[in-house]
Amino acid sequence: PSPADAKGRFVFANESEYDTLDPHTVWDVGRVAVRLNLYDGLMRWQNNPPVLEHWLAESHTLSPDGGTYTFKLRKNAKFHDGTPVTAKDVVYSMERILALGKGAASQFKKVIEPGAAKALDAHTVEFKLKVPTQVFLWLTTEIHVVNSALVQKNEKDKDWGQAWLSKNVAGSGAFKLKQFDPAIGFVAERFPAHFKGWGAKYLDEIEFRAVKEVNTRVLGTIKGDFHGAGGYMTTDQLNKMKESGNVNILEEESMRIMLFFLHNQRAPLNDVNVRRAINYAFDYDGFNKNILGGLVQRNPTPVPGNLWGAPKDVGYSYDLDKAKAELAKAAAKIDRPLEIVFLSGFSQSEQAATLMQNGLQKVGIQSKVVGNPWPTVVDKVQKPDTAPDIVVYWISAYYADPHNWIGEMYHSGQWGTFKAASFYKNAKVDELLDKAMKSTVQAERAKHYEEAARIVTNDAAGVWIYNTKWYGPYRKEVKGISFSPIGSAQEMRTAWVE
Amino acid sequence: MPTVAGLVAIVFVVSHIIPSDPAALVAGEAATPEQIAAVRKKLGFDQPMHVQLGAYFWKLMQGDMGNSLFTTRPVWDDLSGRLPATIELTLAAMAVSTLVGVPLGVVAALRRNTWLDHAVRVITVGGLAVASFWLAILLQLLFSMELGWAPLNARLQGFPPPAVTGLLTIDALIAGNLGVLGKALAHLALPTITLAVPGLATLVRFTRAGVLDVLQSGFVQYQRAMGIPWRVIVWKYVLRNALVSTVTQIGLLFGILLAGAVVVETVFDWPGIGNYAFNAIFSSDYNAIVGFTLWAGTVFILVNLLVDLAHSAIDPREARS
Amino acid sequence: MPLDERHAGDAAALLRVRGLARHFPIRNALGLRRGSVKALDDVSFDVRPGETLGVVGESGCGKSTLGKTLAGIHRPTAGSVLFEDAEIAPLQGAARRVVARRLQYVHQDPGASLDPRWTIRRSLHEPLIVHSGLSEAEREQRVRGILREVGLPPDRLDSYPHELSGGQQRRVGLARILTLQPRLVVLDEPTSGLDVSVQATVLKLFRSLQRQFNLTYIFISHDLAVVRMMCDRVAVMYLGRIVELGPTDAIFKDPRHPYTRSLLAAIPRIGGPRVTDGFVLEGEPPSPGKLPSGCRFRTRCPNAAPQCAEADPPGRTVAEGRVAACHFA
Amino acid sequence: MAAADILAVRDLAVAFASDAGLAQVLDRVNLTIRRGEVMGLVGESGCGKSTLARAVLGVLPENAARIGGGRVMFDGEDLLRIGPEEMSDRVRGRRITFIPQDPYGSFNPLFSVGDQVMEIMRWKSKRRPEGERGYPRARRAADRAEAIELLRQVQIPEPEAALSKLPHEFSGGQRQRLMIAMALLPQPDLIIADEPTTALDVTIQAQILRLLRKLVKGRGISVLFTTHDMGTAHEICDRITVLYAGQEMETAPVDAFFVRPAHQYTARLLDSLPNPDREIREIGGEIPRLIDPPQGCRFHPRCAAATDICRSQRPDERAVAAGHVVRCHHPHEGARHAA
Amino acid sequence: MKALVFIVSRLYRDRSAFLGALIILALVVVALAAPLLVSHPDAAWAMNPQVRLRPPGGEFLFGTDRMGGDIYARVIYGARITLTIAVVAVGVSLLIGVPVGLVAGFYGHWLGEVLMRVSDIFLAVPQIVLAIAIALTLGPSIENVILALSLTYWPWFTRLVYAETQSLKNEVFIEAAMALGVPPWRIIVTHILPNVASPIIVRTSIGMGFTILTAAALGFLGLGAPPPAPEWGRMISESREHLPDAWWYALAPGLAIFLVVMGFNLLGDGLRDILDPRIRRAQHGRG
Ligand SMILES: Nc1ncnc2c1ncn2[C@@H]1O[C@H](COP(=O)(O)OP(=O)(O)OP(=O)(O)O)[C@@H](O)[C@H]1O
Ligand SMILES: Nc1ncnc2c1ncn2[C@@H]1O[C@H](COP(=O)(O)OP(=O)(O)OP(=O)(O)O)[C@@H](O)[C@H]1O
Ligand SMILES: [Mg+2]
Ligand SMILES: [Mg+2]
Repeated sequence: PSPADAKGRFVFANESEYDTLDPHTVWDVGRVAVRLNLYDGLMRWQNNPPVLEHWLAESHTLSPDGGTYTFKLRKNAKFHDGTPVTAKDVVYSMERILALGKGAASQFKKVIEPGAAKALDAHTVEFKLKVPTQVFLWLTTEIHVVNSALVQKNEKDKDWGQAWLSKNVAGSGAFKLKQFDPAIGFVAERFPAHFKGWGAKYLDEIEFRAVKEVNTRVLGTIKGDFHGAGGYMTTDQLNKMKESGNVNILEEESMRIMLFFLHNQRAPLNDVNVRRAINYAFDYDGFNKNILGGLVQRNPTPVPGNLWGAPKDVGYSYDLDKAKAELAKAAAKIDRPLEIVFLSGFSQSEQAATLMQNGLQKVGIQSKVVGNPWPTVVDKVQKPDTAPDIVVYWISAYYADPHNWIGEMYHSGQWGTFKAASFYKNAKVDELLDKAMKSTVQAERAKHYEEAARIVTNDAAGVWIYNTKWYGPYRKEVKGISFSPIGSAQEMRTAWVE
Repeated sequence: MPTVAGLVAIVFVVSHIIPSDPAALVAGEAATPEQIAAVRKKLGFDQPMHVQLGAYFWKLMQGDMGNSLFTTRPVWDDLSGRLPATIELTLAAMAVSTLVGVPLGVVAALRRNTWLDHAVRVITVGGLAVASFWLAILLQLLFSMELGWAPLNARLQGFPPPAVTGLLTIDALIAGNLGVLGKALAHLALPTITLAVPGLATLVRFTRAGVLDVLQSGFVQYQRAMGIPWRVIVWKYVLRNALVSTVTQIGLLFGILLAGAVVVETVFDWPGIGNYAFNAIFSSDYNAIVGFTLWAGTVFILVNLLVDLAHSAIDPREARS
Repeated sequence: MPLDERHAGDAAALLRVRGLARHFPIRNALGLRRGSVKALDDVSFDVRPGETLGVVGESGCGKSTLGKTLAGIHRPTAGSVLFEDAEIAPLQGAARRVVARRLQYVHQDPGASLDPRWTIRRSLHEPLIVHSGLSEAEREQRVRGILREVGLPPDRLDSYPHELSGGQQRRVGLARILTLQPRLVVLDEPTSGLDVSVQATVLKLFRSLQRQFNLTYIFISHDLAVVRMMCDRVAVMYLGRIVELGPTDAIFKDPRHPYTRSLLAAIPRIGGPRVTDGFVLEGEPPSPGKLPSGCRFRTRCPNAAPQCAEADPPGRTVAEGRVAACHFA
Repeated sequence: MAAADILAVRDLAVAFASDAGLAQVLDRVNLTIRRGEVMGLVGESGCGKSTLARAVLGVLPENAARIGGGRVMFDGEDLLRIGPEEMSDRVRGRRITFIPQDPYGSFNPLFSVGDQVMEIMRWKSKRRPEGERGYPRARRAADRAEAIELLRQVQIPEPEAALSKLPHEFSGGQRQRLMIAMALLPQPDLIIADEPTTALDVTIQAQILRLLRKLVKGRGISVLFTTHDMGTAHEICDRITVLYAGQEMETAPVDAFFVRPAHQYTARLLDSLPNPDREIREIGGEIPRLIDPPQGCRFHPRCAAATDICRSQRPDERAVAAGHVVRCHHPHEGARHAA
Repeated sequence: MKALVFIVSRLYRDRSAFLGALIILALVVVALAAPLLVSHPDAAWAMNPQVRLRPPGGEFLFGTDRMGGDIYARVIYGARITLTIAVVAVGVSLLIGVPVGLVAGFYGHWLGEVLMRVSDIFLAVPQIVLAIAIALTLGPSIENVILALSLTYWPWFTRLVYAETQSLKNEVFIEAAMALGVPPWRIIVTHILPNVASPIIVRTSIGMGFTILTAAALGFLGLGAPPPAPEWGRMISESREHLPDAWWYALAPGLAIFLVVMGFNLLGDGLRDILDPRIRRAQHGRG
């Protein structure tokens, strides 16, 4: 009997391993199921388009200067061991994130310092920011609250319980850990006392397993070994699952964009005509429609098309004549092969790079394709000297605000992070982005972002290819899946198996 | 042991000049350069290489291989957690290679230049020429995707029986869980075959050559001249002599299998140390890379010690000198 | 007073060997030294110009080691070797190689001393290339001359060693050494493995070459009959020692050392009664790694007395030109 | 074949196939061994001594050797007509045993001497009933006792302990003694000893020869003893047959062989032995290639007395004295005088 | 020359070795004549996403890959890469390994010890593991694959040459040359080297096969020549995402690897039989 046979039990085949259960040391999609199901944050993104909802926090206030956030906690939230979730746990969790310096910490550190979080009473927490910013509110989703007493009991050598929490859970999430093996995955059972309460139908047990091979995920889902599967799949694979009659493919707009970063500071790419030529030389349809089988949406600007703040009617198309014309206008001479870096192990990124090379070849630009593992890429793009000419990867939704994309990618103050690998600098754009961040009125912000995006696009700062569509294969008997681009539908609280 | 130390030193140096920055990885995806620099200092990456190496050896002597930069757990734990998977796979492959390869080699030698010998030769030449990852794909295509007889990959779907030895098949037997045993075997089948093929081919060749060699020797001629039955000569006397060189080969085979494991485990997503090493390399995870090499080197050397023991079991001359 | 053999000797000697020793380390499985094989232990003798000195003894007694140590293939552990009045024992490298020209060692199977991949011509030219400044044509002339002397047709020059018979290979091996015009040649078991008929041919060749080139031979052999026929004097070795040394006739007629006696007794005498019906030396020589105390031969000696276990008998002059190492000789 | 003969080889021809062609290694060879005698088979390297010995044992290499005719009459039975299974089971190791040349290589280094001795007893002991498969305890014990007794007779020190030792723990001489014991254990009628002392030193060789001769004579066993060493042959043999290039040349009692050789070849061979009393005499010429051997008497290209008939016709057997047979058209002077 | 004629004539007699030689000859011919064998010079690099993943037949003999490249053309051009890697890597290994083995084997003092220890270290760990580490350190490219393979393969030659040299050193003819007063370097160059040539040749042939397999494995793991280079291992790796539907994707490159490696192995085996000094010595006997 397959493990999925048991009623009320849900098995998910994840593309990557759950090598740690610590919610504070990672901030990725691969291990999001741990954070969404076993832990709760102060806030949580829900639905699509995503809305920031109060979660462990009941409400929050912002000081008039925009520098102090005060959260009121719910009173009914309990950890898995029955102790109530209190303000000191929140403070501990914040301090822990900052102390460990991993996962979302790098973002937190830009806005808050250790010791800036205070428990005003058992259910009130105050955060004093370094600088007034809205980014903090979006980040509060990552303040997964851990049971401070329990963790402190298991601390070793002042490690903030790191060793223990990598294998154990001290959370309040909707599911409670039953079994964990870093090489296999985890099993968790329903936590009946979860503060959100439960609907009429629910899952008794969830199992998230690492199944790295896409074919196994496909076949296993068809056969019923799994109820759902993650990871990128090709049209063929999705079709095969659909044709089996057992699987529904959920389709959602997502907010993960793929683009080539062009090194705006290095000749010949510092010439806007050259950059435009490159933009005209990429076969967008060939890639999006043929190679990816139309599973993605053309996204010609640095803001996901399904988010506010994305300008319409701008961008480039595949046109070799225009590319040649731009090259003719260019002042810079292309006297060396350009280096196109892709992420080794990610075949889409590799295919995009080779297709780019193919296009460049056709307009007479020589290039060589190089694969680098992600850590190498992160390392290289920190400095303008080492950053590659062209590099292709994705920018995912860490939070659903244009700042996540255009703000962090093209503001010159952001140089040194992997999102700003273009080393783009334009005073006007900097100004617009700063204005957008100061404002709290969405319509106004949208206007600034749109304008900035137009300029960036016109400057051909990068080559924007697509915005991901999310396809979730789920067995027909699975119901109640709720999707948010941040979390990829791995929050199982609302789901059930018929 | 000096070999292992030298090995660690070489791999340490090689892995530490990888031009990517693990500090960046540790610091997190959106870390600022200052944060990364701090991490680098904390991990000692700013020190000269020989200082880092010395520190590593110092910790190693205290039984500390450092933490994996990627999984954040101690490399020792990571490796020991994954070792059983590799051991199970390698042992299975070794068993298949030996149990099939040795008799095949003997028979081929005895039936020299017959169709059987030629058939065996085709198998061995082919077995040594086939790329394991390609063979793996062919096997997956045929047995998993087409026929559906064996799982595509992984070690077991779901959680294993309570760990006693860490070898799933054995643990399942101990737990009396035949269902899991069957599944574990099914998962084991394709990677084992893939991994065993080159080793099997090597063993067949060596056994065949060894038996032919021994058949030429004076004592075989003597026993034949004394009218000892041929079957007794072959299966009692010749085989043991041929095994002396074959056993050495089995020891070397372990190296082949370990090397194969890196590729085969990657293809079959087998949660062993080969797979771990591959991922570690891709994430520039120094401690994990060096740790793996150290383990592989040590295991390899240990196995060769075992081989020496086996040698003295077969060859009493060694035991008495 | 007995004459101390170490300091006396023939003033005209071509080669003077004193206290020569060569030990080989015995190593255990870990490569650590566990002891040593005294393959050659305190050996002294002289070789006169133009003579043939026979060296006989059982397998493993150190005959080859003696030859190879003299020829510089092994470095002596101790002792002195005066060749043409020059000390050569401590020489090494290039300095030693110069001596090689005049003092040559012929392996038991000279055919095997030819590189199997080289033509005979190339092998014969090699020593001349190394040791002489002769032009190619001059070398060729010299080579052809020598080849004639050893009785091989020049058309053999383009053959490979495996294309020659055993006897022919030995001729080539000798020719190769003779191109250098040595004074002293150590012949190590030069007839072992040969059929009697071939052996006769080879021995004859040695004789004629000796006359022709005025050679001095050290003739190592375990075949007493051959030694008796070829040698002027004989040294009998037992476990790394010379136990008896003297003129061939004298030794064969009147062996003084019990080992020599046993050895001679064991040789079949064709046409007479079976020697094995008479006296037979019992036991086997001990391993050279584990020598008995005192006299090395006492474990097999028919005359062994208690004093033999205590003192190792030194070589003594027992008659005119004869030395024996036995308490009772 | 006379009743007094245990073995009579008649016109045996053996050839070996090789890359270069078919080598005529034995050319219609005749050889007779009487009951209880030690028959020496001498000749130079490559003349076919081992081949003849192996042909008698029926262990010629199957893939290369071709038997071109003749008979090997053993105790009235033609061994060439017996199938390989039966030969192995009934004759080899039981009625005809073997002492090899190389006592070092003929022991399996991985098994104790006892294992290897008892393996022979298990299959070849006189106590073994026809077709017995197992090895009953009682017989094993009796066989073992017998083996120990024999080891004592071949002067192996502490024979019981010796059985559990490994071959390499024995010296060469001791190993050859063990081989002799193993050849004697089945109480055979004939022992074939192929150069059993070549690998040994003179003093050891003398010990072995004496021992072997004593034991076989005491038991009345016949021996075919091959050697290329005339001295050895002289020591051990009652009669000698000399082989040249695959043809037997002369057979004579040991004294007559050395004192009054009748064949040109034998005489020249003995002449070439080292002798301090006279100059070295060589035979001259070389041993012929067996792939394309000389017609007639194979010695004729090297024979001073050769005439046309020698070149065309192989001489018949000719008795020059009692038990002294020669195959030569022009027997040696000395022999004729004596005859 | 004589030796070459001998080898060729013997090869001709050994059917399987002859087959191996033919395969390798075919590989060389394909590699050299690649431009003549494909429809147009860029066929191996052309990408037409519109015709991606077409099964074999018609226009595309072996089908097309995920970028719409012609697998046939890519396999043909892949032969060039494979041959280059194998020849250069094994060549470099020879250049390092043989002299080191000769020196260590002949002199055998501390220098030899040290050299052998170093090569032992390389041999203690599976080649592919070290090769992966090195290839990754240097970044994926053909040159680096070659470098990684050379750096890890030379100890095999060292070991072999070392062992052969050591046993040759005890051969009578080497001892004899020493006794003749021939200087050591001359002995190494004129006697030892030619006599270790046979095992080196055999090892080279087998090493080619082995190197091709390892290089393909590196390519498979994404550490080989970067895309769009038509590298066989990489092509197989690409195919995995498209199985089982695009069953043809891995077929041609896999078969190509298989055949070529088999060719080298067969040839190596054949050469071993022909050149093995033991066998030869036995054939020629003592005299
Ligand atoms: N290179 C070596 N290393 C170690 N031991 C050696 C070496 N050469 C010789 N011996 C030992 O030294 C002793 C004398 O050997 P040597 O070869 O001189 O004897 P031999 O008298 O020539 O014997 P044979 O008649 O067998 O040739 C033997 O015990 C031998 O094992
Ligand atoms: N298996 C074989 N294949 C081919 N030729 C063989 C084989 N065995 C022996 N010969 C040849 O047969 C001839 C006789 O060999 P045999 O061994 O009988 O000689 P032998 O008299 O015993 O010589 P030795 O004294 O060297 O032992 C030789 O020329 C030998 O080369
Ligand atoms: Mg010697
Ligand atoms: Mg023989």
